[in-house]
Amino acid sequence: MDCSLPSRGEWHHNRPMQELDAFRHAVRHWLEAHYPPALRGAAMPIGDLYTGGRHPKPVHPAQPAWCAAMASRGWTVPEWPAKYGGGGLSREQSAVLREEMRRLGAPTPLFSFGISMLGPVLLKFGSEAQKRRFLPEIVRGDIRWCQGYSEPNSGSDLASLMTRAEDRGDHYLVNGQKIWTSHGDEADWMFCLVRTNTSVPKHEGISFVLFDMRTPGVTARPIKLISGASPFCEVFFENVRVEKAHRVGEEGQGWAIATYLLAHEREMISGLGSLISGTALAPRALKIFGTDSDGKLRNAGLRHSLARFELDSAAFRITLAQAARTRNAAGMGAMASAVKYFGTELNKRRNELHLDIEGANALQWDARGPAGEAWAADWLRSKGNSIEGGTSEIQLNIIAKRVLGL
Amino acid sequence: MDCSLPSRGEWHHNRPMQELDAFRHAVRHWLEAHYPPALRGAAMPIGDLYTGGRHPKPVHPAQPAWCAAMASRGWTVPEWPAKYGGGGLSREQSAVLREEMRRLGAPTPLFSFGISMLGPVLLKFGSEAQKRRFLPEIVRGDIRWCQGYSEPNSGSDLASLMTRAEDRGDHYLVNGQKIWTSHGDEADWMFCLVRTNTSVPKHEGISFVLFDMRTPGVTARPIKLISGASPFCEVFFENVRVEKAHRVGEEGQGWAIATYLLAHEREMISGLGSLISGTALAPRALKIFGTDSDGKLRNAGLRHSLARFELDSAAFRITLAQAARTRNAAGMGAMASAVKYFGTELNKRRNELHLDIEGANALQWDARGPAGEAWAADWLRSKGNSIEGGTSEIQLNIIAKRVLGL
Amino acid sequence: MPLSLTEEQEMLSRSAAEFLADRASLAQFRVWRERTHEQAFDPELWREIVGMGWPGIALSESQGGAGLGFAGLGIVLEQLGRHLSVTPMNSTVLCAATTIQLLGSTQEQATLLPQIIAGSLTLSLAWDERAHFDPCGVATTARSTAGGWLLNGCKRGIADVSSVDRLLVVCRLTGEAGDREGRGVFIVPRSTARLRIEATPMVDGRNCGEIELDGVELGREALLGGAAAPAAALERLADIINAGLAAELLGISEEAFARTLRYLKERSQFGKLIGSYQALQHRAANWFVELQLARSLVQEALLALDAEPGLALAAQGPALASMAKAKAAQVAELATNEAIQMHGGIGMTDAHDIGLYIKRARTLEQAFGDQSYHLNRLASLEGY
Amino acid sequence: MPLSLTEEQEMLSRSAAEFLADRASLAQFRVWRERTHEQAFDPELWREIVGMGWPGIALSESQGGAGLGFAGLGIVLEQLGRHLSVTPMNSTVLCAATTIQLLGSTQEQATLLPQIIAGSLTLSLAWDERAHFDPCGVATTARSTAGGWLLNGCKRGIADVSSVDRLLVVCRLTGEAGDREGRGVFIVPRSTARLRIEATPMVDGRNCGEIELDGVELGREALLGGAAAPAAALERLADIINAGLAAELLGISEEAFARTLRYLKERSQFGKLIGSYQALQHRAANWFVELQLARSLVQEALLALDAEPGLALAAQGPALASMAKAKAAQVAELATNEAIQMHGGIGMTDAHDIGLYIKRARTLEQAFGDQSYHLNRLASLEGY
Repeated sequence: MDCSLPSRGEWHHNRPMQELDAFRHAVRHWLEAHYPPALRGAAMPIGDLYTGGRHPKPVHPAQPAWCAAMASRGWTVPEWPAKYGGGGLSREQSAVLREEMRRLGAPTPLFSFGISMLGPVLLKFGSEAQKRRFLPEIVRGDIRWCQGYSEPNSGSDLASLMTRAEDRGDHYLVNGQKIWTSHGDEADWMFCLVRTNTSVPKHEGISFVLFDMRTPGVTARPIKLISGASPFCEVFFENVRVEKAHRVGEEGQGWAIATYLLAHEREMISGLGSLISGTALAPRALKIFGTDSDGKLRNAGLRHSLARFELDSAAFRITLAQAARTRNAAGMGAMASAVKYFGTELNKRRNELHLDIEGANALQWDARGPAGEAWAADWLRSKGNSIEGGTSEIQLNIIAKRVLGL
Repeated sequence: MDCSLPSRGEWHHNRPMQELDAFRHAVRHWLEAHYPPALRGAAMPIGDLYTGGRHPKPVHPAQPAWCAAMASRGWTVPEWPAKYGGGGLSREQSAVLREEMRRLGAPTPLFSFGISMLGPVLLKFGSEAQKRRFLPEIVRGDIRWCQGYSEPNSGSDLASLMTRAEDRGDHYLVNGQKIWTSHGDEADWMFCLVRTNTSVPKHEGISFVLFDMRTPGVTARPIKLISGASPFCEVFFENVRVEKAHRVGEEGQGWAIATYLLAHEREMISGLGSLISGTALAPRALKIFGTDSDGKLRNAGLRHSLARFELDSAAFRITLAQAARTRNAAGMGAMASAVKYFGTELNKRRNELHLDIEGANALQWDARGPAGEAWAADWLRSKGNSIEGGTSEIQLNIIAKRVLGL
Repeated sequence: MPLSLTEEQEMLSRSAAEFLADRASLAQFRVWRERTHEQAFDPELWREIVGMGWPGIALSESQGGAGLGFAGLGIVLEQLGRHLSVTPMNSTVLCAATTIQLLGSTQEQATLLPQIIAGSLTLSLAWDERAHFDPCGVATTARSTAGGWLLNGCKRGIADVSSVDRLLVVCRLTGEAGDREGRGVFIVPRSTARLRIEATPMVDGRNCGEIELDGVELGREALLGGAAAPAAALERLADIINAGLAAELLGISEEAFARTLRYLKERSQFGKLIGSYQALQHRAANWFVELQLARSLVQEALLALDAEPGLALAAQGPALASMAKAKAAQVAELATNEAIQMHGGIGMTDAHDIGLYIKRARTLEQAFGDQSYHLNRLASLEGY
Repeated sequence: MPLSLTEEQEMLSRSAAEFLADRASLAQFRVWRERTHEQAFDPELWREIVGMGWPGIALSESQGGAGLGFAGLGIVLEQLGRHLSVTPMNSTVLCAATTIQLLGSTQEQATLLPQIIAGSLTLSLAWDERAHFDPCGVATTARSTAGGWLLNGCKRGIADVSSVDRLLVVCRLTGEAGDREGRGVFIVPRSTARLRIEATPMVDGRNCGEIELDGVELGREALLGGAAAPAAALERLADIINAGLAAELLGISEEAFARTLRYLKERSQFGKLIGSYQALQHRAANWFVELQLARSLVQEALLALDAEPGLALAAQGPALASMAKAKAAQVAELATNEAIQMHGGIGMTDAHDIGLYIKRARTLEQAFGDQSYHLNRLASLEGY
């Protein structure tokens, strides 16, 4: 047994970055030239990011120009191949770009399911024709995509989906219904799981298809949530014609594609960091309860809960950062479920704690926080975090089975 | 629909007790004459109660006399039939006796598995000969009984027990092993579940037998717990001869008897009230942390946890009292599991809270509280509460299945 | 297992449940919440409730009531919680009638209580001034003038404010905000000059608003009981209100549980009923146990508040009231969160009823002190 | 997934694990705990550890150490936690060497640290005087006399007190108990006159005792650094110790988890492995997640304490140290309780190893501040 101590070596995880300095310099220069002055200093919560599409609704007027500038260099998707419009950057260069954007406070120029979900699928499973057609549109944000996965009787048990795609030679005829389609009423195209074969086990009869939401027979109906907002839709299909050329991968390969996407959760994970954002709690608590003669928050029970929450938030942020550093390593799948589970539960806790602080004021239907946050609506919306994108129960199942081997 | 209000009537649950007054008077008189002065005012934790047996070890010298006096009237088991030595009291009279004992601070004169477990079984399933032989011994505390149920591979899944009882005509030959036998090294006789038939489903091949612990082939070996104490034994059987006359009920009826006993949990439930006793927490906390200028406990987080604990303790005590009032009603089985589950979890919480208060002092192996409590040992022992007598998991299963119908 | 101990109580519970299921169900709530900005409750429904004698349920027979005590009132409030019924039982009966009962002179009681019982008078109690309950933190002043009283200040969190006939306003007669002594309760008709009333729509679909008293002039008789209210009477008032709110919270938790349990037996995923999954079974079983505990405390608190003053149980009233409210609120939080989570996506939709309970639960918790407030009070009552 | 970020750290972790499994396993602990009254640790084992260079692991190369920082020391402490190994790494290295490093003069460091590295000197830090950590609550006095110092007072909770060569005693030079300033650390050999040492057996099978200083006379050189210790240096000392204890707690939680996970895959009830029951699966999965979170905080705290003073990460050291200790203690409570519960009856027996972890976990939590202490400190550091 070798019990000697290791030499100092590369003990800390800071990697030498000298070779990237030239790149960093160029990026910084370009960003300073192209990042619109109008966007500087504006708070940009995740819901205000630019989503593109045929009928874009920018929250800030300068967003489309910022997106177009970044897209012209492929930097809306820095690591995608240049031949499909991507930035063609290495992982290290991409990290430099993100760092430089953060330095300027520049938000993501384009936030879309096309980038985070469909793109990776097309890159891996798409035909060359599909890549050439759809990827550049995604890079530029011309087309806004939505996801047709869940159905009323297939939530956690997604593979039991029943939307039928009947073979009609060169096309399918699709009938059925999807639910929980994010922004289904605003999206331009859908990537969708459909059942192309009912005579094989449920996981094997599913295919992954793409179609325009304007295709006759497609109807999207917004679902009103308890928070009052309608971010999701039910989408109905009545004899919808889908070209076979728009099927990604082989017939019956849909489940493998969906599973691949779930594992390719990098974007989702970095998105989770924003989950636990919102009204900063301690300053509000101090404002409302004041301090005692020792300078301690006057509500002692709340002080204790706040400290516990802060500690868990810090643990969560650090875990996320570490996960991002090791994102391509083997343990990543486990971390995705762990992070999804804990982050969403933490955000629910954050919102309940916020209610404890604001009291009845946060229960006014129209209550607004100092930065314009919709207090009651945000609290109610948070309850869905541990349901959408795989319930907490499903995440715990995944951890137990795939990570712990139970 | 009748929507009128009910008349005042018997709105509260206090029952008129006039008819019991004469009985109460006589009881009070007798108790004052016979309750030993030496026992008055002595604290009597559950572990110090008199347990009888061939070689009794009274903690207080006056205990045997107190037991004998009560047994002479059958009041060690007030509601058992007089012809087997019991008190022959009605439920109301029995309640009066308990109240009068409580008024004097008189402890239970005899605490035994004979009373709480075997007696009810014999009364329901025993032959007349068995009743006449064993019940009076139990009433007087002549014989101390232990329970042979669990086996190393049959804990929660009790019905999978493997201790074999081979049919040898007028007797069985028993081979196997029991575990978690409370005071198996001090008890005189055992009531025991054995497998008399291996060719039928597991629940159907079990019988309920009685034998003397001095029978050749019986060996009891104490199990040392993490708390340092050894309240349980492993008991080994090597060709132990058990008379068929000492089988209770029919061959194969053992599981039904065991189940009956689990449902007959009245004593167990009232015993649970003592679960959450021990060092009073708030006075200790005040002594150790002191108060601030507002008179509040200086450790605010602890203050909050204490209040939550007190609230749950009160809820538990009230629930127990209500359960005792409705003990023969239908809902009782559910309450037994609910009360066992919550009471044991609560006691674990109580002990952790106590550690938080005493700090490192309670972690000295020999630490003693003001009333002689063994702090560290009690804390460690509490961890077993939610395991013995049916784990918390089993109680939750029972509630889910039998009460909630899941 | 509803909040009842005797056959009579069970009968009351059953008849209340039947009436509300028929006349004040969730479907009716959904219709009502669209209109609630203008009117706090449906006067037709209220007339029927008055016809059943509910406003006098806790009052003694000599006061024209049914003599069923707060235990009786609690049973009805629990059912109002289960059905999310919108009525002024909370504002007018639990809060206002109790205030009059505790603080009013014999004369005032004889005048006002029969009007409440007859349904001809609705009231609401205006106590809070900030986002959190602070019973002594009354800064609204009542100054004695030649002709009577002059009131200045703001009040908020006033239930049913858009519809009640009069307001009972807690004011400061002497001392300053934070003092236990020196508070008095004034009866202020809604049409009073210099009284501004503003209703705020709340998440629970009710309105619960603010008033501003900008030099409101009242006659000498406007002060309930003719003098400052004894601090102990105001504490008892808050205790009774909190025990009542705890009963309504309990009803919410029980209904959320019953509906979720039903859903667990209906909904399948992966080819099995979701209620057959052990992880959900254990959570449901724990929830059931917590419900029992909350019920025990609510029941005991109501009995203690009904108990004769000399009895040991009565002395525990304050601690039990805070325990009941804190526990009922904690269990309601558990219940309403678990209800949505176990329903999954459908539980997040406005169209499904299960999402309505969480909204009402939190407004009830916040009224007259949340968990944190009552745990703090409990610790103080117990001397630590 | 052990507490390591780089390949070198993983190598250190692996080699420490291998060594301890061979030389300081639970079986060896069981033998040792019977004798621990007299001697706090096995000198033979300690010699071997010294041979591997662990006492100097956190010290810089210029001080004769390995220069692996507190992150390196944490990796070893984590493994000591996993194996419940009894060594003076905690008393002599984590506490005492760090004290000397932070407070000692160049001369003292040059004299004492090499002795520690060489294994010829063991020490323990005597700071606490009551049952709970209270860093400023030092009442033990050191009065300056003609020839040196006169010490009076009592100290408790001193690790390995029955065996160490010298004690580092925190005394009050000026002011009174509770003051941040005016504390100094004295080096007191165990053979000093008027020093009474009493070892107390603890639940974790170690000893951890008290000393009484009844007019102990020391030379002028006995005061470490020759002056009162800066309050900030004492705070940093406690931070480092707490981060180290958190690493040991993490090791306990991880080992309890690993063993329980194994048991879930071995033990059957009702014809199925108990690990196939979903309720236990979900609890195990949640436990796994909590372990990850604790690991993140412990790792970050150690990195922050190693960071160059000017860096942003270094400024977060105090908050991270308290977060790491509080979280590690909370997770260890979860882990050790769940470990026993999931093992069932066998987990309650002294013969089974799983019951040993809970005992060590609680003594580590209590040393230098429990969860409550560190949450309170965190809130104060964050200004609320």
